[in-house]
Parts: sequence; structure tokens; C-alpha cells
Amino acid sequence: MDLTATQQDEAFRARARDWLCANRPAEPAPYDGPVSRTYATDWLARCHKGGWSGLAWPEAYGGQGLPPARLMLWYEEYVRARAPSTLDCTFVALNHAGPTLIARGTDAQKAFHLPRILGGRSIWCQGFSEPGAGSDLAALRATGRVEGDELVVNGQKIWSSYADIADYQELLIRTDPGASRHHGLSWVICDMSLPGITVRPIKNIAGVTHFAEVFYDNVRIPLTEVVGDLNDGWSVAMTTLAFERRTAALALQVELSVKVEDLIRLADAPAGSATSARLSDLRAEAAALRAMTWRTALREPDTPFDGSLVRLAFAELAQEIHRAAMDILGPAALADPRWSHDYLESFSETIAGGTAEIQRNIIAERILAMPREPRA
Amino acid sequence: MDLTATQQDEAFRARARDWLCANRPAEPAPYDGPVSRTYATDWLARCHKGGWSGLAWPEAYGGQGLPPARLMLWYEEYVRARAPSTLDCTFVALNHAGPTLIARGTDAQKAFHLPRILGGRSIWCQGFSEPGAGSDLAALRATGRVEGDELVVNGQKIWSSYADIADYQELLIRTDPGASRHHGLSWVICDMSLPGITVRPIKNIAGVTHFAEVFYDNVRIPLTEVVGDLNDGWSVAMTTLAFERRTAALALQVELSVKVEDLIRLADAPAGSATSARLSDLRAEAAALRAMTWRTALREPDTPFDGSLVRLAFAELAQEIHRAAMDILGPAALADPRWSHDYLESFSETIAGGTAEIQRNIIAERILAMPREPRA
Amino acid sequence: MSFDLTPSDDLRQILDAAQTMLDTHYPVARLRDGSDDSLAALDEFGAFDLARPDTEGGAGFTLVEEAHLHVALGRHLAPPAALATAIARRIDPTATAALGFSQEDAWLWLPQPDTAQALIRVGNGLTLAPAKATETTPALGGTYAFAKAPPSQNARRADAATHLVAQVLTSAQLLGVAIGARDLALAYARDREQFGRPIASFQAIKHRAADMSIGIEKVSALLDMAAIATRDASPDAGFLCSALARLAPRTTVETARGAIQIHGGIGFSAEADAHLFLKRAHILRAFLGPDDMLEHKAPLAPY
Amino acid sequence: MSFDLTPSDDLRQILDAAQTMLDTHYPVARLRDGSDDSLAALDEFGAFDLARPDTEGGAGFTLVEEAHLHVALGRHLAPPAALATAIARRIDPTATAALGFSQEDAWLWLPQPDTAQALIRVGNGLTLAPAKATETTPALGGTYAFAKAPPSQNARRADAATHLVAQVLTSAQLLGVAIGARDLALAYARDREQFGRPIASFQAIKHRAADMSIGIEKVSALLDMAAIATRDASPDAGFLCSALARLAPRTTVETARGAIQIHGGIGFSAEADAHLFLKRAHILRAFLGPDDMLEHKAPLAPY
Repeated sequence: MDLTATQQDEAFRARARDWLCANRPAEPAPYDGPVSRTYATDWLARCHKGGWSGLAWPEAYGGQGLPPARLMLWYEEYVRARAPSTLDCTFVALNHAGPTLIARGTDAQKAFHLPRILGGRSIWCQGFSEPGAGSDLAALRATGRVEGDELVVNGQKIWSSYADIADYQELLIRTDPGASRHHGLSWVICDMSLPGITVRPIKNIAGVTHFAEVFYDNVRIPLTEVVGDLNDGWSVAMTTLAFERRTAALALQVELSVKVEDLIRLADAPAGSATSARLSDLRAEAAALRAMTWRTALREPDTPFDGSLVRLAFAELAQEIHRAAMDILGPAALADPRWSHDYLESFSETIAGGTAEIQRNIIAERILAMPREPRA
Repeated sequence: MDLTATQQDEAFRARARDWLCANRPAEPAPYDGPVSRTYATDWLARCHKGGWSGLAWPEAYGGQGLPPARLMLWYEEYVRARAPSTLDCTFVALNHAGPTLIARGTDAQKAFHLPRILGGRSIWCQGFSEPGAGSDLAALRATGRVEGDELVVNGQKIWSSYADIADYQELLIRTDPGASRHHGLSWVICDMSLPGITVRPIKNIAGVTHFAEVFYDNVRIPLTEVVGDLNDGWSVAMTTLAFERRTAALALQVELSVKVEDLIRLADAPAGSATSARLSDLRAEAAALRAMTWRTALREPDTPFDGSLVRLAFAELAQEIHRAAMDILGPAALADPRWSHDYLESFSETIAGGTAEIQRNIIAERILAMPREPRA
Repeated sequence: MSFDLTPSDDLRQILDAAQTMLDTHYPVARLRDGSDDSLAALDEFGAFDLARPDTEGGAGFTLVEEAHLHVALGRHLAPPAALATAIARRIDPTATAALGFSQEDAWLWLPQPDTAQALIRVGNGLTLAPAKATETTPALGGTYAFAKAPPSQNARRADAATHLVAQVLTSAQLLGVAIGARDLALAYARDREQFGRPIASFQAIKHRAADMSIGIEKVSALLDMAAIATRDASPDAGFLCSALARLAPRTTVETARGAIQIHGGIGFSAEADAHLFLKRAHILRAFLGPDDMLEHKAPLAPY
Repeated sequence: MSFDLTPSDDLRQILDAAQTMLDTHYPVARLRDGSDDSLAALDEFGAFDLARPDTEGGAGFTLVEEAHLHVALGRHLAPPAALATAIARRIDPTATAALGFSQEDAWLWLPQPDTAQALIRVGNGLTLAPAKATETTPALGGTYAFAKAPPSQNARRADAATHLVAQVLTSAQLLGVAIGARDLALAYARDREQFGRPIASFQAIKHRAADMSIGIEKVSALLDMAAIATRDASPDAGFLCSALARLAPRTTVETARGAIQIHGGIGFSAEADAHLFLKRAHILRAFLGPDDMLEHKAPLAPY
């Protein structure tokens, strides 16, 4: 086991630092709406031009094919330079849709979409959750009926981030009505400009609009837009979970460490004080999260469910840091969006993509092999 | 709503204080074994002689018939005088067996047992739990077969406190093998000197022996020892839960407050320090527990299940106080029985008499009317 | 009997009447469409003069009844100025005040059409001063708007007794907020099904609800004792108010956090009301100010 | 590749061999009947010289392999002197030391037949001194016995590098104790039935086990990084060891507490092994000593 940066690593790090320093946007990112899209796509296009987009994507598909260690170095410099958060409207395309197409898409799908994604020319949103099936994807009810060479889609999705400004959607629908639970689903590329699609943005508790509800009224999608086999959508959806959790976590974890350091600086707590003890704990927790994230990135590419541990650890630490900031900074934090906005946004950490309760069930059942509950 | 002590109350308080000051034992109570019995019965006998035993029992049965407010004053003075913990081997008889006999016993049962209990002449233990039925009393399997005018008892009990030094046991057994769960149980007075009874003491994690396993091999108990009706034992067992929780809690709550004050004095933490913040929290929690206990005693004699809230609050605070002591006092606490013994004993708080998990279920289902889990 | 924690008939009647008034004029849903949140209905109800002697134009009740009224106000997320006004009347019997706190060298307050003054928390003290609605900054994701100005010279500080009253009434509102958040979460959990059963039947949800209820019960019991002790100027009033001020805000913030979590996705959206309880908890906590339990003498000392 | 967190084949072999040795000589059950807990088998295995260069009679491995060995020792609740001896060898290559800590003006240690010295935690430092088994006091309900004496004049203090090694190895043992406690609780929960199903199927138990496992995973990942950084004398070794020393004891105490709770009644009895893990956690925590994370510079600073 070794964690020594070679001369080449250090040269890479210096190159990344210099480029980021010269190119990162001066203004902070807008929270939502079309301006947030323009901001994010401009930044991605600039990264792309500089040779810094699709860092973890294979070179064959226009990516940089960087190994995890280099990704770690990049994201450390990225966050240190205070470049825009990676969790913007380009996130789904870069970390989810793109890698899914690379793994399971047809040549035509890849050729059309991958360059658009990398260059910041198309934005994707996710269409998995439904009002009746939050953490229980097996209960999805939106349908796609095969008619000739088209799917006719009806139903409703919810919690679709950036659906109001996205070009495409990864849409998971039930295409075999006879099959139950995880079977009979299909993963489809949905063009958001198709007739029959209505998007209703949902304001979140931080007052911004990332989420939307999407309604489908006889939306006709060509069968050529199905990724993987028809009715095999569950396995397609599972393909990229590991990718997302491994690489996306690297950047987000450094963001948290920086938050802690900012808070330590701002609080300026005397040694031995209750505040200093709490900040000391947060710093230790952030160091542990970094270690977990590195371990996941550098050691365990083939164990998909270990992701639940680091994911839940991340979610809880993110909330704990923002909560501590509200406790420590007092009234000053209430009207300071750096803290109160991020605090409110942090509530999504233990909800989005499966609640903390579901994550604990998964850890218990899949990693610890504890028995399932009896079904109702 | 009022909490003003009248002149008579103050006079009672002064009388209690003077008597306790003059009479409380000088030596601390031994942890276990026959010496602990002698210590406890001597003390109870002295209280009895002074007119201070059976304070909450009706006067008709030799008690003092004190209203809850007077009990509160008594226990505040009792603990302030550092009199022996009420949770000794006389506890079951005074707070459980005696009140059960008063409520449901025959005249003969009352006449024989009640004076013996009050005078410190007989010790009782509980015989409810079984190895396969910890928190699930409905799953009890020990049997009593009616043969003529006797019950023939077979089976096993566990977690029977002080069974090794007790004279009698409150024994809950299945007397109707055809009935299921809560039905067909009987509550029986079991003389611990009967042939066929074997007691195996169990050492606890604090290194002392309160608990025992009790084995019954064709133990013959006269039917006259059944309390309440045959096969109606569940309702008899439930009779005194409210009594126990209301009155016993008064003394235990003051004991906790004193622990906190002792710890505050001993830690001598600087203002603003992490330790001072933690102690400040414990003091506030102890004040809240006192308020809950008073409310239970002074306001809600007829709502049996509200007891779960105050009981769990007590259990968790007790653990938290002892845990804080171990954290704050450091290595010094490891070999100091005042702290490490009590710390280890405090683990029973969230286990004995129904685990914290069971208590939370009860609160959710009975107080908050949340639906039960589907049964396996 | 001098030891009695049973709510009196008077209290029950006041609370019944308050409930009707609050349901009519201050349903929580009113906050979704940012309706004008006037104090008029509360004023007409007599909410701000409940504990003043009838010889002085009040209703002649006590802090105990007033505390219970503020629990109900908290459940309905009544205008923050209602709390400030009830306390400010102890300083100026005609005051109608906005709620505020200090931040470094400035005062922040929540302006309201019918207030001309603000009651500002400054460290351990409270001060009443003229304050108008200047330009405002959004706070807590835009749910609140703060006015900001330098500290006024023309201010009156609250005395020690009013400080205790403020701790009692603010904690009472916090308790109400906690109860409201818990009840909202319970109602949602009973309705919402996942994996074929109501989520209220899962232990994770049940145990969280049980913990919320224990916290609520603690604060509720402590509130009664602190209100009685403050009313009667008992020697342990400071100790009890301090314990209350330490437990109430954390119980409420924790309960409101839990309520959002129990709601899942919809709890993170502004379309459910759960976040309104959380944000109010933060506002009330900031107004309640800091406290140190260890400065007080324990009631039964020396042990 | 210079970034690599995959355990080497060497490490796997050492751990396999250690496991066999520990299963044979140090099964946890040995502690129930107070058997003589000698260091002989560990010494013969080379546990105390694993990281010493082979030119100096060691096995030529590093602190990384040694840390993993101590995780295994922690799982088996190996004699506390095994930890003290491994660290003491950095001060005196022939030392065999008991584990100890200071209390006010005295030293307390856990005497053992084959130790003539004790490695004592004094505040932030470690000191090695002669120590014999004097009269002992029972500790932690009689599971341990402490010898007590005034501080020795004839003591050698550990240097800064050894201080870091002590943080790594003590935390490694704490991690092992946590894993052992968690596994014991899991095994029990799978066997034990209540209300007609294994208690491992209840969410309350599952979620607790999940939290234990997250804590264990955190400490485990941090241990690897801290051990590598300490081995390589990296600039962030102090930061990482400090983070480790802050998380490991609380994770282990919390996990061991949870293990007792999951066992229910039998967990409160001395007949189950759960309490042995809790008590060892307290001993190791006392030996690990205090730590303040904020004294260090963050690895990536300035941000």
C-alpha cells in the first residue's frame, strides 16, 4: 500500500492548478434557471477546450481516461481553486447518462450524444422516481406501449433535477405490463422537446428550482432510443451506479473538507471550547471520509454495494457540517446564503437517490447479510 | 397549576429530613449476596419502626397513604440525605408484589404477606422473563398443570433479580396450554424454599450477582397461592405497572439529579469548555426528567402507557450521565466503583423490563397510534 | 392542594377559544401563498394582554395560561411579531414589536406592517427600540426577510423578570413548533405507502417519532414548571428557565429536521409545510439567545 | 503505480498466519475463565519485531503490516501488554511492557507475569519505566486489575515518531475491538428470535448494525492512510494520526455499547462476551490519551 505522488503526478497536479487558476469563473454559479445552464455549459465548454472534460471517460469516447489517482489530484486542485461545484446541471450527463451510453448504448447513440455532452452542448436530466415510488424503483408505473417502431409513453416522473432546462432525459419506464417489480422496465433516451411532455418545476426548501415533475401524455419515442435491450432497463440503470459513486464522490468529498476549513477559520474558537471540540470532530470526520473515498476509488472498483457505506457517510457528514455552521455562527448564518442556503440544500443528502433509512437497509441486507423484513 | 409547598408540607419535609439525618446507615450498601439482604432489611425495618415504610401504600394495609406531593418531598429529602438507593432487594416487594396483592390478593394473602413486606421480614423476586421470551411476555412457556388443589410447575425463568436471597417470587406461568399469547397465564405466589426449585445466580457485567436463573422441576404450589383468577395472570401482571412507574420513578429521578451535581462538582470545568457544555446539558436534562416525573405523579394516575415516555427518558439519561462521567473523568474513573460500577450497571436501564427498542415501539403504537409491523 | 399540575378549566377554555381563532385566521397553509400576516386577530383575541391584571385592562390570567397560548401560536406558526409583542408589553404596555437579533454591529429584525418597534436580542439581553421596515435581505431561502440597521440609541432594556418571561414564551412557541412538525410527520407517515405498507409501520419511522415525542414531553413538562416558577417568582425560576431555554431549541430543530426526513422527497420541496417549521425553529432559537445552565444554583442544593 | 490501497500478498500471508496463531492461543473465550494470558505465543510469532529491519533481527515489514496485525489482536482481545510491548520496542528493543496510564500523582498499569516494565501514558506523552506487580485494585467490575505506584524516576520518554506509532497501533487495536463487538452482535442477532423472527430482521437492529459498520469503515480507511503516512514520515502524518485518535475510541466504545444492547439481557450478563469488548475499549481509550485536531495544518491548506 502506497500513496506517494511520483514526479509525473506532481507535474500533472501543477498543470491542473495552473489551468484552473487561469480559467475558473470569477463569479459564483447562479442557483437555478436558464442562467445556471448557461453558466454551467460555458464552464464545461471551456474545460473541454482545455482538455479537462470527461476526465474519467475512456479516451476512445473523447474522454481523458485518467486513472483514479489522477482524478483525485485533479479534484483536489479543482476544489482548492474554488472552481464551480461539479454538482450542477451537467452532472447527470457527465456522470450518469454518458457512462451509461458508453457501457450499453448503440454506436449511433454514442456518436450522437457523447460529443454533445462533453462539449457542454446538451444537458440531461434523470427520470427514475415517481410520486408513488420514491425509494422503491421496483414500484414504477409510468408505461411505454410498443406501437410499431415507437414507444408510446404515459405517466409521470418526479424529482427530475434540471428537467426545466434539460435537452434529454434518462427515462425508466415499464414496457412489459405483465412483468412485476424489477422486470419489464426499459431505459430510454427521451428528447425533452417531444410533444406531450409537460414540465412543472418544484421549488425546494432552499427556495431554488432544481427539481421538476414531468408528465407524459402519449409521448412517442422511437424504439431506437432504447438503451440496452427492451425490458432490460433495470440492469441498464444499475450499470453506472458504481461509476457515479466512485468518481463523483471524489470532488464532493474535497468540497466538504474545504467547508470544514472555512468554518474553522470563521469560527476562530478558543482551544478547549465546546465549539473547538465540535470543529475538531468535523475535521476528523472529513479526514475519514477522504480516506473512505480514496479507498473506494483506489481499491474496490468491482464491489458495487460498498458504495452505500461511503455514500451514507458522506450524506451524514454533509448535513452535520452545515448544521454545525448554523449552530456555531448564530443569527449571522440565517441571512448568509453561503451557510443557510447550503444548510437547506444539505437536507437532500439523506433523501435524494434513496433515503438514509433505505441506505441502512441496503448496508444491513447486502453487506452484512442480515435477513429481510417480512413483506406486508 | 401550582407547586407551592404549604406550611404543613414544609413541616413534613423538615420531619423527614431530621429523621433521615439521624437514622440513615453510615456505611454504603453492599452490592450483592446475603450481606446486601441483611443491610436492606435492617434499613427497611428501621424505616418501618420510624413510620416511614409503605409510604404510598393505603393506611388500611399498614402503609402511610401519602399523596404524591408528599412522596416527592420525602424522596427529595431521602436522596439528599444520601440514604440507600431504593432499588435494592426490597424493591420488588414494596413496589410490585405488595401493591399487586393489595389490588388483587385474597384477604388471607394480604394478611400473611403485607406486614412481612413492610417490616423487612420477607424479600420477593420477580419471575416473569424466560430465556426465549425476553421482551415478549406473551411467548412465556413455563407451565403450571392443575392437579387437585395444586399447580405442578415446570420450566425456567431468567433475569429474576435477587432470586438467590428471596423468600417469595411473583411467578407468571402458563396454566391453560390451549390458550395462546396473553391468555391462559396465571400469577402465582411461589415460596422459594419449595422442593424442585433450583436457583443459578448470574453475574452481571459490573461483576455483581443480582440476577438469577430459576429452574422448576415439578414444583407443587397450592392453588390458594394464585393471585386473581386462574388464567387471568396477564391482567394481574399489568395491575401494578402504573404504581411502580409512578412512585419508584420519584426516588430514582432525584438520585440522577444528585449524580449530575456530583459530576459537576468533581469535573470543575471552566466556563465555555466542551465539558462545561456537556454538564450544562445533563443538568437541563435532569431538570426535564424531574418535571416529567412530577407531571406523571401529580397529574396522570389513570394513563398507564404514558409511563413509557418517562421510563425511556429516565433510562437514556441515566446512561448518558454515567457515560459522560467516564468520558470526563478519564482513567481515574476506571478503578473508581462510584463511577465505573454504576456505569456498567446503567447498561441494564435500556434492557431490563423491555428494551429501549420495545419501549419505542410501545410509544409509537400505543401513544402515537402508529400501525403495527406485519407479523412474520 | 398546593401541588397540582392539572390544567384548570379556565386554561382549557382559553385554549379552546384560541384554537378556533387560530384555525380561522392563522392556518399554517396561509404561509404558502405569502398572505399578509397581520396581528389584528391575535390582538382582538387579547393575546397580548392575557396575563395583565384586569385592573390594568388585561384579562387577569397569568404567565401559565399565556405560555400555553404561545404553544398554540407556535403550532400555527403565528407571526413572529406576536411573540415579540407579548414580551414587549412588559416593557411598554402599548408596544407592538417585530422580532429581532443583533449581528456584529447591526440589528436584524423581521419587519411587519403593524409594528413600529422591534424587540432585539443582544447577547444575554433584550432591548425595545423604534424600527421601521427598511430595505430587506432574504433569509433562510427566502422564507423570511430581514430588515437591517445600526443599533438605535433610543432603546429600553428589559429587566430580569422580563428576561425570564421571554425564555418561557419563546420556549413555549418552540414547543408548539415541535408539536406541529411532529404531527405533520405523523399524518404523512400514516398516509404514505412504500414497499406495500404505510411508512408509519417501519421501525425507523416509529422510533424517530417516539424520540420526537419524548423530547416534546420533556420540554412540555419543563415549560409548565418554569412558567409556574416564573409566575410565582420562585427562587428556582432562573434555573428552570435556563434548563428550558437549553432544551427547547434543540428539541424543536431536531424534531423539525426529522419531520422533513420522514416526508422524504416532498419534505425537501417547498410544497410541503415541513420546512416552515424548521425555519421558524431557527428564527426562535436565534431570538432565544445563548444560555449557560451551570451559572445557577441547583434547586435542592446542597445535596 | 504509486497510489495503491490494495493489501499486498505479504500482508495477506501475515494476517493468515496471525489468524491461525490467534485462534489457537488467544480465543476470546479464554478470558471467561481467567486463564494465564501469556505473551509467549505472540513473541514466538514475531509480533513485536514485525516492523524492525531484518538487519536488526526484525522481520523487515513496516508499520502498515503491523497495524493490520494489531487489528487482528484487537479482535481477539489480545493481552494489553502486547500493544505496550510493540510500542515499547521502539524505545528499548528488548522491552516487554505492561500498559498503563497516569492518574493525578500516580501511575496505574495492568501487570502481567512476563512484563518487568510499563509503558505509561502521561498527558500527551508516553514513558517507559520499570514496574513490578504490586498490590492490585480491581477495575471495571473486576475484569481488570490495576497496579499502582508513584511515577518512577528511571523513565524514558518516547519521541515524536513513536508517539505517532502508538496512535496508529492503539487505534488499530480499537478497530479490531469494534469489529469483534460488531460481529458478535451480528451473530447473536441472526440466531435470536423474538416475536417470531430473528431480531436481525428488525430495522432498529439493522440500522444500528449499519451505523456500526460505517464507523468501522471510516476508522479502517483512516487507519490505512495514517499508517502509510507515518511509515513514510509524510508531512500529513500528524494530521492523520490525530484524526484517527479522535475517531477510533468513540467508534469502538459506541459499537461495543451497541453490541451489549443488541444482546439484550444476556449482553448485561458476564456470561456473554460483549462486555469484554466494551471494557477493552475503555482501557485502550485511556491509553490513547487526549488529542486536539485543530493543532494541525490541514493537508491541502491553503484552500
